[in-house]
This record gives sequence, structure tokens and C-alpha cells, in this order.
Amino acid sequence: MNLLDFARGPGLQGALAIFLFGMTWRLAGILLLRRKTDFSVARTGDWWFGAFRLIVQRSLPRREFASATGYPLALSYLFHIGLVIILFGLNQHILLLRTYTGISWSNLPSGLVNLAAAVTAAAMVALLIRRLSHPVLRLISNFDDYFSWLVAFLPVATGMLAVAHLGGRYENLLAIHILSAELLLVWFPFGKLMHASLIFLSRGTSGALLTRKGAAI
Amino acid sequence: MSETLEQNLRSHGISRRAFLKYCTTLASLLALPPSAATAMAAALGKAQRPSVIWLSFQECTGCTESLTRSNSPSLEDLIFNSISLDYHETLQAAAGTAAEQARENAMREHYGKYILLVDGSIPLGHGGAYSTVAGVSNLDTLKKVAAGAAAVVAVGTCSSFGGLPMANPNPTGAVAVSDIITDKPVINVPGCPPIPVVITGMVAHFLTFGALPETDLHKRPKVFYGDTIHDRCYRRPFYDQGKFARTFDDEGARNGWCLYELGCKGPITYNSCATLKWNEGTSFPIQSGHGCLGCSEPGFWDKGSFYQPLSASTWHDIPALAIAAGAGVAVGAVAAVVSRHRQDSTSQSPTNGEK
Amino acid sequence: MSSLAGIAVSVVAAPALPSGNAHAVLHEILTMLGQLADGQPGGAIDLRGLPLNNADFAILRDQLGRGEVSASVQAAGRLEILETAIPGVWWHTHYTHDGDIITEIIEITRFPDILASQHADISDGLSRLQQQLGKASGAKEESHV
Amino acid sequence: MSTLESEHPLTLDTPRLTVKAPLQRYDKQGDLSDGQRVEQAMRHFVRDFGATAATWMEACIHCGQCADACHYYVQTGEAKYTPIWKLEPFKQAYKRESGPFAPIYRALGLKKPVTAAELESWQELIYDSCTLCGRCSLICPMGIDIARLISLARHGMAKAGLVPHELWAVAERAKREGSPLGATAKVFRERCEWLADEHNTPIHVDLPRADILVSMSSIEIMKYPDSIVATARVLNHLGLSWTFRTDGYEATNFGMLAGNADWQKDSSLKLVNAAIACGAHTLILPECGHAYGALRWQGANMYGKPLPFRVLHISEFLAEQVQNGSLRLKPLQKSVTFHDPCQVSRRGGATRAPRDVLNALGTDLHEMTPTGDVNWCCGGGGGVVTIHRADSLRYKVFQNKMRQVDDANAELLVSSCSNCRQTFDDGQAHFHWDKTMLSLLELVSDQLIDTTATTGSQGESA
Repeated sequence: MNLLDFARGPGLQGALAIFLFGMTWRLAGILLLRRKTDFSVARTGDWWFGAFRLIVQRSLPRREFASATGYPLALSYLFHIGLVIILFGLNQHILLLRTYTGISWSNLPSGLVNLAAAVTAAAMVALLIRRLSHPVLRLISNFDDYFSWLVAFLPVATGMLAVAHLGGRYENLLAIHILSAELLLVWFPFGKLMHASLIFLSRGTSGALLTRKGAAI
Repeated sequence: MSETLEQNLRSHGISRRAFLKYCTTLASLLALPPSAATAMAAALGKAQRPSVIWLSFQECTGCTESLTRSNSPSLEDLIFNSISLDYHETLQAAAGTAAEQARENAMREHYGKYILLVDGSIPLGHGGAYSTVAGVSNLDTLKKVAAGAAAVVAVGTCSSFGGLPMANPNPTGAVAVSDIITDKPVINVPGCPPIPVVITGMVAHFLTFGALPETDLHKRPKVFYGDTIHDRCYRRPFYDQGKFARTFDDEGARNGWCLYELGCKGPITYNSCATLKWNEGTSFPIQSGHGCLGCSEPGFWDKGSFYQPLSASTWHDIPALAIAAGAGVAVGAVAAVVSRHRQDSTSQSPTNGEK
Repeated sequence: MSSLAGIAVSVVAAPALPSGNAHAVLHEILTMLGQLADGQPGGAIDLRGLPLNNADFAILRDQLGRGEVSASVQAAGRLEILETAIPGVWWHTHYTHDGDIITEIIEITRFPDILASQHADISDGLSRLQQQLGKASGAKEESHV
Repeated sequence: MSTLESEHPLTLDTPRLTVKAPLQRYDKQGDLSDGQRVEQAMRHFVRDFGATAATWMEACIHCGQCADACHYYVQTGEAKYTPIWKLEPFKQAYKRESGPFAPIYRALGLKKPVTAAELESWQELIYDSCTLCGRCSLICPMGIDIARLISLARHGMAKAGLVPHELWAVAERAKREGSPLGATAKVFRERCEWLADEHNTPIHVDLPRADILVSMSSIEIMKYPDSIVATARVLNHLGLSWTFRTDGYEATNFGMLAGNADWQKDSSLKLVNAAIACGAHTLILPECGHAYGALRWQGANMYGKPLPFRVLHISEFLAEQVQNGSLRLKPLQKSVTFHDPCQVSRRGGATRAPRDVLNALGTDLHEMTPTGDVNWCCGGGGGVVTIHRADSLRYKVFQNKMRQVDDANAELLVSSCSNCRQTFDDGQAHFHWDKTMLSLLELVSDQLIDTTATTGSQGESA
């Protein structure tokens, strides 16, 4: 069994198993903690609407904060949208997802995906530079922040190399790319990448609680 | 047997000019500069007509078919006709004891100088009993004949890497030639079957330079296995544009779009099919609308469906993943219960902080 | 090839843009031609060994053009040798017996060697002619007798 | 406790200008060892942890945007004032003690236990430089309610005896005397009697039955007694059945601000029980921000079941009366800017109420920039105004507020929080500023169309 065979077979299966195991572990570990009943009289009864509202509304900053958060937010959006384009637009990825979901859809032109990858990588590098240079970010950053960045950046970088056939034999480039994605899957539930699912929980929770009070969300 | 290759050719009515043309083509095939053609012609012309012994083990004769199926004179039968094929079970007229005797004679006469070509894998199970010729196991035959060979060419994927006989669960314990012969230059010419000119190219190269050409990590000659099918595929621009055939009969297939989605293994298969093509350069699998199976790569027989796209996983056990998710919930629940318990125990501890 | 036409598959060649390699080849030709002009040996370029697509070939044909000499050799299949519009630059095309191109070479020389009669073939021809003449004169002598 | 008080005499009643900047120090209460303090802090912090707080703790992506919402960071540029950083040791504690991977962290020692030194140095971040204003909770892209988490962190700090001394002493005095500023039941009753005489306004105290129980902030009782009169005037004007009660009048809750859950409960239950005792259907909270949060949103949870009466902030009550037409006001032809008390507006959900009242007053409202839900904190909330060593930092932050008020370019500056008012007054004196903050309630009281103000209705008759 060569590296590629491992990556496509047991590697992927194992990484997915760890991913799902870790995800459900972490979510159950959070959600099954105690919840206290709030006896105060709610100002409005639409807590679920509030949860939904904050989830949607917080996707863009309030006007008052826009100038302070505009640059990092724009970069973050760039690379998140880029990741979505790459993940769901490249045919090779669609074919992989089809293996698990049974559904497939039309792929995007490669030129667009390649552009998205380049933009994504550039935005991620810019965000890393910001993290390394901004005093606040430097203070609050920990291993998780840097490692999660690396783990998210590697699949993009190795994917671009594989597409361009640069830096080695294609089967090795492809294997490394798949392995890097597996590393991402394995790390995902244990680090801050988990925000992809926690963002809904956290925003929803605040949205519900604050709306209950009629407070600002 | 002291006749040179050129003498032999001339006796077959092949002109020097035609020979020069062959050498030019050969040099081009072997990725040598055009100026090397003249030198090759000189070296090959003076070469002794070589003795070649061809051993067939667990194989399907497809490799021999590939080599002999040319229906008009070509470079491969030029070389093939000029060699002294002293032993080839399928092609030789002699049979039984006489055939074995011919091989013994050739080995004795050209000991240390003959070229050994092998097709088929070697079964090791049950003492090699799965395949024997004249009561001798393939393993013993190979060892004995290889001992006196100047070079060994493993023809086809079975002799190069084990091939289909080695497929899971490998009932005969099949192995490749290079698993057994470790003290001699062995070159692999894999493919199921290999491209005929590649086989003769190896012989020609050995005759010209007295050595086998440079090889890659799988002992394949780099000149023929240096690029992937994908690298040289005429459908590559479609891949680059993201245009894929989704089924064998859709619009994409009719338009000749990339066959990646239909399981083409071209991107990870190193061979010259896309440039040399088959049947005197007529076509190759992708050109006829079917993806590459990856037949010149080790283990191609055991890598899942030929129609599974390269990027798709080869192992997706959904129930096992569901179990993993369930186990996660269970572990998370235990963690939450432990945390609750720890919270409870702290609430009973003395609160002497406030005094 | 003709049998493929019966199958409802129309293989459309992907539109290829020039790779830029044609110009590299042209510059190499320029260098070799300069050497030839200085009385040094020229050289040859194996076009098959280079990553050239159809567009690149079109550029080469366009730039080099057709010259005064064209020769056709029948030896193990056809061999066409054309002098391009640039004297000293020769374009060899080797065909198989079935008429497919197997090798394409650009040679920079005053005269391609392969067009010259080869010594071995000359001696073969000599003896063949001698044989024929011997045969013919023998027959004459016999008639004389 | 008397020794403590003599060691660190409280100077809350004196103007701040007389106070020399104290040396930076870390206050401790009790005689726990360092190890015990850490243990207490962590365990009690974790004790209050439910799924909600855990969700927030887990969600942070360290984007640092909260810094831009925090007046401490914006005014100083010091990275340590980044709101989420203020929780760092508690994040660590959470991960070690309650997170989903806590058993792994503990078993492998991946998260170090927090040290006493760390906790001490975090005291400044948890108390001195956080007013619990909740502005950061609005900017967080993950929707984390950081202010709520800081409150939880204070629980741990209080249990560990690591509260800034003045804040602790204030809370302790409130628990002991019923008021943080010496406004004991006796003092309150005497003040009410004196004020009723002085202003010729009936002020009901300790009526056995009343529809409305009104509470006061000690800050008002001691520093702004006109508020008591204004409250009485408005309620009398409306002809409602109301009363103050000496068994439940103090609305501030310094126990909550200090992080002492027991004292918080103690304070809240006094008000709850008093309201129940007089059969009130409404409890009116005074012009005090944190009092609103304490009773409106946490009161029922202290009580353990839903409260049998409504809880309204005075501005909400006024707005309601404006809306139903009971409150008749003379127009005030002036331009006004309104400072939003964080706990009432942003955190409490009553952002509109004071504006409705100002509108009814016929004022020309010049909103600050930003305003309403995103208005800047004055820097005195969350108990910060009591902490002397935080004064210089508080003044820095207050300059932001001054700029905002000046830019609004209005004749009057109004708010409805006596804690903010105290902060503004102190800032005004410190910077010799020309703006004086007015109370919304007092403004309303001054503009009443006075027909029945002096008669009032009798509590018993309602």
C-alpha cells in the first residue's frame, strides 16, 4: 500500500471517524451540561426568532463597528467564500463528497476554482501576518490559533501544488493533499476550527437570551 | 552465430538508409538527441546478433501478443527479427525435450551475454507447485536462467509487479521478478500489456550502450515512464478547464471531455500510451473513450473499482462512521456528567472565602 | 482510423493555445544556423521529444515556410525531407508503413546525410549491377557461342 | 469588619479630587493560602457553568474584534484590555474543569492549573477595567456574551477573596447594614420624613398595602435625595397607590457586582419579600442601571420561581404612563442628549423608554454618536466607580464620553442612572467640565402639570 492508497482508504476513513467522534463528543459535552431555568418574565416570546436573527445579523458588523472590523472581516469572508468555492466547486471534491452523500452537482470552471484558491491562500497569509503583528492578536493568540491556521492552510497550498503538478510526482502531491485534509479533519473537533458549528450554537444562544430581554443583539 | 546485426538486416534486404531511419526513430523514442542516431547505427550495426531467452510464467501471453501482433514490418519486428530468440515457449517450433535442450545450449554458448526476457509472475506458494515447466518450478527456472543473463527485462505488469495473479488474496503467492533477482540489473517494462516498442527499445538500448537505461523508483525506464498518461493526454485541456464526461454516453463523452469522473487513472499512471499509442499509433484507451486503468502501476489490480474517480475514497464504511459518532455522543455525555458531578461537589465545599 | 468513424464518438480536439515553446525552438534554430553560416556543423532538433501542440506546429510551419527542395524517400516507410524557406533548415517527417507520422526532426545542415547514398548500399548496388551485367554479358556470350 | 474599615477607610462620600492615586495593589480578603484561593476561584467559577456559558467559552476564535468595542482598549490602546483576554485564566479553568475534554486535559496535564499570581494580576482586568457594559458582546462575530462571562468570573474571584478592596467593602457593608453608603432603614425613613416636610410632598413609607412598591438607590438617598421627592411627586401626580418600605428599599446590589452570589441573593430577596408583603403588583426600580439587571432579569432566579409582580425601571414606568396619557407634562423647549445606562438600554432592553419620555417632554433630542444600544459606557458601572485605584483609568475612559457629549451639542445632558450620574459628576469635577448630568426622573417631576401633586392618593384606598 503506497501513500496515496493509504490516504484514499484507511486514512480518510480513520480521519472521518475521528472527526465525527470528536464533533459529537465536544457537542454532547457542551450541550449536556446543566441548563438553568430562567424565571424572569420575558419581554418578548420570540426567543427562537431572536436566535435566528442574531445568527443572520451578526454575519455583518453593526454600522458603528464596521470601520474597526472591516479589514479583517473582509479577509475572513474572502477566504471562507474561497474555501466554499474550492470545496464544493472543484469536480474532484464533488466526486469525493458524492461517495458519502450520493448526490452530486455541476462543478465550476477550473479557472474560477484556481482563482478562488489563490485568493484564499493570499487572504489567509494576510490574516496570519495580521495575527503576528497586531498587539491584541499577538497577546490573545495561542497554539490552537496558529496550528489551526496551518492545518487549514495546508490543504489549500497542497491542493494548489497538486493541481499545478508542482513539487513532486503527482501521486505524492495528491496523497499529501489528501493527508493534509485528513489532518484538518482530525484536528477540527479539538481546536478552534470547531467554530464552524459552534458559531450557530453560540450566536443562537445569545440571540435567544438577549431577545428574551429585548436587549440589543 | 557470429553474424552482426547489420549483416543480418542486409541479408533481409533492408537498406542502410532504412536502417539509418530506424535508428533515427529509435533515438527519438529513447529521448536521445538526433545526432545520436548515427552513433547508434554504428554501434548497432557492429553488434553481434544477440541471443535472447524468453521465459513465461504465470501469464496470459498478452505480452507476446502485443509484441508479435504488428501486421506490417516495423521497428519492433526489425529488432525482434534480428535477434536470436533461442527459447520462447509460445513461438518456438521445438517442443518437449528438444525445446529445453535448445535453451540449455543457448545458455551454455552465450553464458553471461544473453538477454533474459520474462513475462508472468512467479508463484512461491506450495514450493512453487502452482506453475511448473518440464517438472521444474518457475522459481528454479528463473534463478537458473537469470544466473547467466547479462540483463533481465521483466515484460508486463505480472513479471514487473506481480500483476493479476498477485491480486488479493494472491492464492499462488505470486511475486515479481525483481523480488527474486536482486544481483542483476533488472528493468521493468510494465503494462498489461506493455507497448511493444518499449520492449524492443530496451533490447536496442542494451545492444547499443551495453547497459539498461536510467530507471525510476519502480525500475521502469524513465524515457517511457517519465510522464503520466495525464501529462501527455490530448484531453488534458478539458481537465484543466473542468469539463468532464459524467457517463459513457452523455454529451461530455461525445465531445471527448476528460474521463476523470469515470475513473480514469491517467494522473497517477506513468506510461507512454498517450504519445506512442497502440496498434501502430492508431489509438489508446482514452482516445477510444475509456479511462486509463493504470495497468503499468504496482497494485493497480487491487485499488478498487476502475470506475471509481481518483479523488473518491476507496473505503467508506458509513455504519462504522455512525458508530464513531455515537461513541462521541456517549463519551461527551460522560464528560458532561463528570463535570456536573464536579460542580456539585464544589458547591458543598466550605465557602470560607467570604469569612 | 477509418473504423472509428463508424462509432458515434466525435472526438473534438480541445482548443489549444500556443505553449510558447515554438519560439524557443525557433531561437535554437537561429543559433544553429548561425554556427552553420560560420562553417561549423549545424545540428538537429527532435520535435517529437518537445512539448509542442498543434498551435506550436502551426507557428513553426508558418515561420519556416517552404523552400526549393523537397525529397521523398521510400525506406521502411516513407520519409519526406523538405528544405524550408530558410536555406539550411530542413524538415524531416518519418512515416510508418501505414502512413502515420512517427518522427519529425528539424536538421540544420547544407545537405541531409540520409539523402546521400550510403556506402554500404553503394557497394551492395555495385555488386548487384555487376551481377546483372555479368548475367547479361554471359547471356550475350552464350548467344555468340 | 470594623478593623478592615479602619485599615482602608472608605472615601466614597468625599469628592474624588481629594484622593491621592493609590499604589497599584492586589486586594485580598480572608486568610486563605494562595493554593486555596486558586482552588476556590476555579471551582466556584466552574460551579456556575452551564451549557450556555460553555457554548460561549468554546466558541471564541481569538479574532480580537472585541477590543475595538471596549472603551478601555480604545482609550488606552493596551492589548491587555481586550475583553476576551480578561477571561483568560477562567478559560483555562473551564477547559480543565468543565469542558468536554476536561478529563483529557486533566489526565495529560495539557492545561496548567491557574496560579494565584495570575489570578491576582487578573483582578485588575476582571474588576477595574470592566464595567460589564456588554458592548463587546455586540461586536463578537461568534455572538459570545463576554460581559456575562465576566460576571461569572467574578463569582470565582469573590469566593477566592480576590475582590478589589473598596468594592468588597462596599458590598460587605450593604450586606451588613442594608446599604452600601450608610443609608440604613433608619436613615432612609428620617430622610423621607424630612424631605416630605421640606418639599411639602406626601412620601409614603411602610404602608401595609400598596399597588406599587418603589425602591431607591443608596446613591440617590445619600447624594441625590431630590430623586426621592421627584419619585413621590410623579406617583402622587398619577394618583397611584404606592409606598416605600424600610424592609425593602435598597435597589443597588453590590454583592452582585463584587461577585458574591449569596449577598446578591440577600439583597434581592429583601425587595422581593417587601413587594410581596405589601401586595404590590409592580416594583419600580430607581434610576440605577445594575439594579435593573439584578432584579428585572436575575431577581426571579434568586427567588427561585417567577415573581408575583411586575418589575419596571423608572424610565419604563414613565414611558408607560406617557403612553396611556396619565402623565401630563409641560413642554421643555430645550435640546437634550441622552446617555444610555448600559444595563437598562443595551443589556436591559429598555432603550426606547427614556426617549419616549423625552419626546413627551417636548425636547429636541440630539442623539450621541454612537447611541442607544451601542452607546459608550461612562466607565463607572460594574462597581468600577467604587475602586479608587482604578480612578486614573476611569478618567481616561470618561474622556471618550465627554467627547461624545460635547459632539452631541445639546443644552441638557440627561440619563436615568444614578451610578452614571455619580460618575459624570466626578468626571465633571475632575476635568472642570461644563456639562452637568440631569436625572430624567427629576426632569419629568419638574415639568409636571401640577394639579393633584400635593394631595396624592392614599395607598390604603387603592
